[in-house]
Amino acid sequence: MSVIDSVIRQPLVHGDKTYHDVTTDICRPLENKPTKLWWIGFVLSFLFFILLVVTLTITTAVGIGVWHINKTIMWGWDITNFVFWIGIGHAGTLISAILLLFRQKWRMSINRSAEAMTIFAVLCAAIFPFFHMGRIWVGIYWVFPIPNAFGSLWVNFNSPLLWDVFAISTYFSVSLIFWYLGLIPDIATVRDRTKSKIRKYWYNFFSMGWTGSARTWSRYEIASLILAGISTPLVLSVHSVVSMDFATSILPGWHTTIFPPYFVAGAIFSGFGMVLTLLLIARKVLNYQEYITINHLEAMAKILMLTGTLVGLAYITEFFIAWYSGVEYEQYAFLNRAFGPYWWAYWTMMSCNLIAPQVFWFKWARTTPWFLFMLSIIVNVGMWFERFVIIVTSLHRDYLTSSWAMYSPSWVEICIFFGTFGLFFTCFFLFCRFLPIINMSEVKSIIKNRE
Amino acid sequence: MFKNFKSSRNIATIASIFATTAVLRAQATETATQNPNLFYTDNTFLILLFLCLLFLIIAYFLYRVKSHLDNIIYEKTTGQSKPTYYQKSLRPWLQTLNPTITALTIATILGLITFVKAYQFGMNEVGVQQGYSPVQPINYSHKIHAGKLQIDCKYCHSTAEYSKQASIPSANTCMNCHKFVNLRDRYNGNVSPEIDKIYKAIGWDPENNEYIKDYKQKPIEWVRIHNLPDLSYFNHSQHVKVGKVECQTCHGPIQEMDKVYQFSTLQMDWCINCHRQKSVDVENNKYYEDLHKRLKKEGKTVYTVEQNGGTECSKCHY
Amino acid sequence: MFCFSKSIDKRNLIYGVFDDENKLINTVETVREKGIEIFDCFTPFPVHHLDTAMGISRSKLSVAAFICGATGFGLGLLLQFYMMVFDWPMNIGGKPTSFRMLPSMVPVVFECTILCTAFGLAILFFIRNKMGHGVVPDILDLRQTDDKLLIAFDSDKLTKYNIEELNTILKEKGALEINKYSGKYAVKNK
Amino acid sequence: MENKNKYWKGIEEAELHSDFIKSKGNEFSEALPVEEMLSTIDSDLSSNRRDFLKFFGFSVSAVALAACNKAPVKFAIPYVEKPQNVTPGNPNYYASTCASCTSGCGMIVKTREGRPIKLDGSNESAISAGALCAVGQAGILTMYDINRLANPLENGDEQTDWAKIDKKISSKLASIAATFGGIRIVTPTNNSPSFANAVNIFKQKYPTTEVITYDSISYSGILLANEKSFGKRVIPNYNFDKADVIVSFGADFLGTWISPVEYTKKWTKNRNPKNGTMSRHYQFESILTLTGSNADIRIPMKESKEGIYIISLYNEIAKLAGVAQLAVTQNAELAGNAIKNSAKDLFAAKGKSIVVSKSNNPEIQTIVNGINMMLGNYGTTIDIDNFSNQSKFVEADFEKFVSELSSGTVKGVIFVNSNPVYSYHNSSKLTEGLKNAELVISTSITKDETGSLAGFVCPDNHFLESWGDAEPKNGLISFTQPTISPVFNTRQVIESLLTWAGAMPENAKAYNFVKSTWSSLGDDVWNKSIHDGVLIKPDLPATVPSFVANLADSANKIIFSLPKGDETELILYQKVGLRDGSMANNPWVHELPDPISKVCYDNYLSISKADAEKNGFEQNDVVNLSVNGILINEIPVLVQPGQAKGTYAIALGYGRTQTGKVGKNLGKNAYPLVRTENGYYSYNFCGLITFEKTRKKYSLAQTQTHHTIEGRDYIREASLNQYKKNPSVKNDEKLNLISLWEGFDYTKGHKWGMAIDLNKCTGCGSCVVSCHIENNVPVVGRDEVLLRREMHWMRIDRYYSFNDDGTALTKEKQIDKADASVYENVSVVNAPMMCQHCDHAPCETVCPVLATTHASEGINQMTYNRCIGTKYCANNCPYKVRRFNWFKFNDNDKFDFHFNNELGKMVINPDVTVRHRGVMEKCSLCVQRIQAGKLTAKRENRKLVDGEIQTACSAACPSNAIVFGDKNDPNSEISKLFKDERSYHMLEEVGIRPAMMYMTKIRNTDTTI
Repeated sequence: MSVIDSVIRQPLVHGDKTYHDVTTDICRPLENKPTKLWWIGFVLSFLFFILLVVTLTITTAVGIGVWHINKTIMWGWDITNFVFWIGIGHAGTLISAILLLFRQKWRMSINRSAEAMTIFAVLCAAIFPFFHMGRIWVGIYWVFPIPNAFGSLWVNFNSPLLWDVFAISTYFSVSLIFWYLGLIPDIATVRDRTKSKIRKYWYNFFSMGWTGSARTWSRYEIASLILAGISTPLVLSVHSVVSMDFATSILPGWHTTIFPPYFVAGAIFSGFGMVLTLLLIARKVLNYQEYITINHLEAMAKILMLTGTLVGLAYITEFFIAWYSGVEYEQYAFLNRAFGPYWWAYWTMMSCNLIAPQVFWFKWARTTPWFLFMLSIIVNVGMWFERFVIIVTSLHRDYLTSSWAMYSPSWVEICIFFGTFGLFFTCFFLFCRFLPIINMSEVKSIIKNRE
Repeated sequence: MFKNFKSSRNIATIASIFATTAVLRAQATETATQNPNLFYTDNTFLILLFLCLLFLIIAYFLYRVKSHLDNIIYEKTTGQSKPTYYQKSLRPWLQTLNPTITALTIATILGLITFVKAYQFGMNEVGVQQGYSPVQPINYSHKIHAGKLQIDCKYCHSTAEYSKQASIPSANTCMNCHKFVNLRDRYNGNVSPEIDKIYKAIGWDPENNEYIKDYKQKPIEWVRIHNLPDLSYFNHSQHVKVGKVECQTCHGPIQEMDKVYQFSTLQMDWCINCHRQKSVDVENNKYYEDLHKRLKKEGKTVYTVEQNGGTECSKCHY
Repeated sequence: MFCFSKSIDKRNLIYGVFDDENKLINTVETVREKGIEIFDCFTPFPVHHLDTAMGISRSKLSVAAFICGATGFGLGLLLQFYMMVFDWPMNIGGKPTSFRMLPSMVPVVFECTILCTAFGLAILFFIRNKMGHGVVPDILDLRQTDDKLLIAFDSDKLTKYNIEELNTILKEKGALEINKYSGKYAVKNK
Repeated sequence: MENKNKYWKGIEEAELHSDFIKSKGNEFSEALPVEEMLSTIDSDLSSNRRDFLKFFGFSVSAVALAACNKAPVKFAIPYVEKPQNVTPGNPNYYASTCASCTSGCGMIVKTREGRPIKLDGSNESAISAGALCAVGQAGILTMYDINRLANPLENGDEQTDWAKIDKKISSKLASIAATFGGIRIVTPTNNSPSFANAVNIFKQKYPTTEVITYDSISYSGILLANEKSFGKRVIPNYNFDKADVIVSFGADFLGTWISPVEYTKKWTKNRNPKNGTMSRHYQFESILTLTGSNADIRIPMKESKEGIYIISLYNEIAKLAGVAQLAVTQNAELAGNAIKNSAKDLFAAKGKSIVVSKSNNPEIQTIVNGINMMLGNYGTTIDIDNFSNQSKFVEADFEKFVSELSSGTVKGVIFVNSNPVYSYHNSSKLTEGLKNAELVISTSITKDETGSLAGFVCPDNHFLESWGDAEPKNGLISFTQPTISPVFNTRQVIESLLTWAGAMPENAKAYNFVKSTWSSLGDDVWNKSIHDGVLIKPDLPATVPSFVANLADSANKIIFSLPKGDETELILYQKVGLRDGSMANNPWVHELPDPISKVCYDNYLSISKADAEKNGFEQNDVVNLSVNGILINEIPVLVQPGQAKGTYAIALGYGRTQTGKVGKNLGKNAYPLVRTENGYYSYNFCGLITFEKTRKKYSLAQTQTHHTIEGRDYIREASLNQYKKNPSVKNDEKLNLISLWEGFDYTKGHKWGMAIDLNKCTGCGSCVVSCHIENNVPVVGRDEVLLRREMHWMRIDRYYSFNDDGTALTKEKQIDKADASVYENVSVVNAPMMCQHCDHAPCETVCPVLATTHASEGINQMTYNRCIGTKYCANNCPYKVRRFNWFKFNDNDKFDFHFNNELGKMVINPDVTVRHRGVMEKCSLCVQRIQAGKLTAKRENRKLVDGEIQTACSAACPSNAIVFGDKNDPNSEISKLFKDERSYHMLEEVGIRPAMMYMTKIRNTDTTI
């Protein structure tokens, strides 16, 4: 019954770490004073966060008119950013849930930060559907089926936007539970190491009395497994539902049955891109090379290549189907994407998402951190453009040529977008400071490299 | 919320609005000066609140000083620091609690309260003026006119049958009777002060029983009680003439009201529920001729307003 | 009603400290063969097969989760049917207002199912483990959440012979230390 | 005065007051002298309904807290003495006459609680025949213009009162008359018998008085040509309805020429392919006009060549008729076979054809008369006996007046609602001349350029506040009655003139005076005439006049003055929205996109593609223009398809320097470019035109930036021949529409629908403005239009297709590749577009909060108060007809049009909610009118009659292109139209089942493109 050392596999954690080494390494950023680099990063992102608050206030106080969306293109950067962030928010739960189901142990060093990223990204994403509403002050509760004095006027369950409300709130809360459940043993570890009373109090508060009892662990494993089991279809469903915002509409370029799988693939792609960006920084800055090894990076690069190619396949399929359908509106919509006034967005998307990841066929590309970092940024840019292309280029030229129009963002829209990065990184910096960004208990279980 | 509307403060506010309007200035100023509560403005309330806070803070400081001194004495006498109330009795009790159950219970209670409050908010929203009964420029009693004297509602509210508004009667409608009725017998030979307000508005000389020539007439500014928001369209003739709804259905026992108040909530579910229950009289209106034939064929007898599309949004909102 | 003072007992525990999960599992198996009742094991990370070695039966959480999910599914369906079909059916773009609108109910039903499962599971998990915010844990040894694996025995339930036997077994199996813990311990894991 | 503990449901509810007329005078800005208004009660009127005091009537007033989110205490103020015929909540309708231009359309004024809120065409008047143009309808806002003069002015800006000013003016007039100094009353074409009467009384007192007619736009060519040809200086009555072939040389008779509503009505009567009455319309023109865009065959022509074209046409017809031709010394370039073809067609339709020309050259018009004479059109399509009085302006009189001013013989000038200082081409001469005058009076209702030079400004009443009459056609008297008592301290011109003439105050009252003018009618006829708005005398029998002009002489003169080379030329034209610029302060006409260029708010240099390429101009480039030494600086360029090569065009009416805040300094004034040629004003210039391209760019606010249909078939057109062969041409392919579900039952009750005939729609924009007014649509201004955020619920899509040797080019790529000359051969389709009220509406499905749902009567309902503004519905609308309230457009000083002041708000329709920011809005199919119509029928215990309910657009349409009705009524007009072979649903293939149908456009051309 005992656990056997593997003779085939490479160890997942390098540097012959003991259990205690793992604890000290991972708790180091929490227990030491924050570095200068942390402060700079934090203050910078907090400034951007303030920018977000200011611009959102302007939008709500003056009206959506401060954005430059118009009668033809009623969704612009707002929903582009929403889908972009939601897409990024897919990697975390996906890594922990699907890879857990597949018993992929290499996930263990990265899943914590990936999940945190998910939660922060969904937070950023949720800003947009709320603030793009003209009357947020009523919209924020009218979208929920609450009994009311309007003769009990309910909500429209036919609307994909309502599905979004349900999907995103579910995804956010389930991801939070999943993340928190994983955090409990590690919080307990930090609790038992800390001397400070205040810290002890709070870590104690959040550790919920964790002792590491074998019985608890046994239930914990089962709970994790079930949560992973339900999170997997949830992850797939969320972006499918988001894609239905477009797929169930009648707009040429949106009205596409391929959207749900295509969006999910895109979400995984962009999510992994973002995880890679963050981990490459964290690995360097926090000196975690031995936990987040080149093997991790390589595995992620492979996924990037796979999903990037899948997304590319979807792009080409769309074109084929548009041609094959024989619908002139459909055909025009796609030709217009590639050769219309927004051609630059389309080709940016194509080169970033389909062509760029093909370099991962080479091992050098997969194993060179600086190159990976560059590629991960390119993937993020490419995926933002994908959403822009889908939303804006479909809207700007649809059925009646009389209402064809162009769109460019106002400064408020641009500031909101960069502001959400502020929110995202503010959260992430706080997370790095107060919670272990690598799952200690799981890493400890794999450092002995056992089957 | 609006149930407080009757509070004197509001009356004072209304009165002060009157005071600024040119109409009925004299009467209104009288009301305002007679009402001692006019002094009690919103600012007074704030000042009182501030004073209360100030006293509380002073009291707290005094208490801290006292307990500090007590502590010193205790330490001097026993050599130990005095256990606080928390240490002495609160903590042992707290420790007996199961944190999870406690937390869950508190969360449940809070959740329930929030839910109930949210439900109440949802069901009432704000701005429901049910029971709103402001002071009117003339102490007109529906109880006397509609109840005791049995004047038909539509005698005064004459446009209810053919217009959107039921309309408040113009002063010359009042004069139809009050040329002759001035209750001198009850006021020692003087005209009743309330009736005199009509005379002042329209320019009637009760002494000579004639209209004053070139009199600058002033309308009577009644305070509107039923304030349906402008986003909903309500037409009296639709309900009174076509739907044959009694005035009392919505306005309540108006013939028993000395002072009119808002009887119904005027909320949307109130409208909707009535539309769901009331049926359309398709038989006696030629407008519905085709429909009536069809319903007869289908063997239907009841045809509610809802079935006629009466709960569709654009029936009221446009 | 929130008082569980009865379950807070003073306990005298003996525990062995290990630094390798294989040694711990070996110990557990040996001890159980001897018929000595193990109070509990404490590990900083999940040790596979430890639960089977200790003879802990599989938790019924999965069944509970299924029930939660089924409830969510039902609620989701009921919610939509009530609102869209029974209470106030409306003509929305010519879409049906009968059971035929089922396809458009799928996403929300699905999300409700997941939501209820996840919340139900998490709540039940915490309740079952008697975990909660602010619960003061009964830590035998601060290292138990860091790098050491503990096997604990309730010395009140052991005979003297058993204690001696235990000492030998633990030492034999590679325990770094054998310590005693005496203090309050909430009965949690029974 | 806030009630701190009273809350309202939301800020918008407190602000969504549609009846927010304040009850207190001091609520108005100081410029509104309510107290005076209250005191001027016309007690002699039989009813008091027009009284301003009464208009407060029952209106609900939010007294103190209009802009506060606390619930205001609302007052309900009943009438003291209720006027008999005003029922609060019900509209009243009065017949009157529109005076926004000189056409004299009869109109119906809709008032609510004593304030006019909507103008519609009157069925009684032969001119409007139930419709009113965009400008006429917008005229109502001119009355509620906050920039109107509130008091008479003295010495520029001093506000004074009537008694003082009358005294001063009377004494001055007397002293002028005493010294035999000339007094001139300058008025735009005035065909009012009472006015003439008043002037006569004035003349008796001041015998040196003369009336000078001055219009900004001259039609004197026709007047003088008719004088020359027939001895009658009149504009004839053009019966386009009787013409089977119409040839127009530049005359934009559907858009701006003389009496567009009347001509549109008549023109469309003969555009009906179904019963074979389908005229053929040739248009020779240089700029693409509204009429040209509706012509069957449009031939681009340089305007300077018009004379030679017309002579050629004469000769071609003469050839066919076997009559002597005119000698032509210069060979004409004949635009292919167009002249020959049109001559053939004209001759074939002898007596049932018509030739008109825009030219202001009497010689050219004489030839046109000769052609019509030769074709025997007089007495049939052209009626010179029942002539029109809509323009009487002859330049010579006014030129004489200007020189008299300069020479100092004229001492007193009264400008009656005319503004020559702005619109006279030699404005500086006039300005100098006015300095010689001792007395200058202006009666314009806002302070305009002329008014600012006048010593006294005696503001006239707006025509909705006036009594009056007009005789736009000989024998058709149209009456004006006030529908509100004067908003400001203004006085009708008639009253002013009579007062200055020393008439008794009682006689000087406009009502009494107008009535006394018509005292011969007797009370019964008078009352009926006022009720109907018109008094119709029987038409004289149309005779064929004898033609006396010397055609050869005219032809020689024309040929003599032809430009020698192929020089570029400049054309000045009127825009359909703004016309001559007198309504420059009316935001509605600015917001109405030009029917052709779709530009709002500006004028521009319109050039052809070929010229743009030649000069290196692009759209929105800014150029400095010099025409014969007159400079127009920084005017933006618009590349206009259809414009003849070598021609440049600028619209008149812009560049006002003295008007309200809306119209001030908008665009460039092109009037200085008007040229006098042989005594008449010429609106084209051929000669030295130089351009200087600046580096600046100026974006023109266009509501449509893509102009072709890209080969899509949602716009269908066919030639008449094709139609005759197969009436359902282009609609043959019937789609097999399947649904996954059983549909809803729409068979009980009503099912509303609309049929829009693309063949009839001229694109005039009347429906757009009508909808704008009826539904309280906000005006958003140029900046927002530039951002593509105009709020029009109803728009008219204008599509170009280009004819390249018989193949139609509609795709962007083909057109880009094609030669620039293809841009000249343009055909145009106008498609009114509003919410199609789809039964399977894609917008409804996607709204998360049920703010838009479907009614059992087939209306796609938009519930503003439920909307949370996700804008998803608008994205999912294939027609892009949903409009979003980007800002709070009412009570917002950023949108300083009419929604942000109390006076402007009086025009708001109280039956329609004013929308708050953040909500979606769209065409509601005028549900307020449907509900009102149904209710009336129910109340009167009767069935609904077809045509009883009209939407704002269908009521306004001068060409009857929009028909609204109940599809469930088998006998309704719409049921018949829906069965017509030409009817099709736009974008039917999307499967959304629209409730509207469009009808294929049929062009009466030999070939189709």
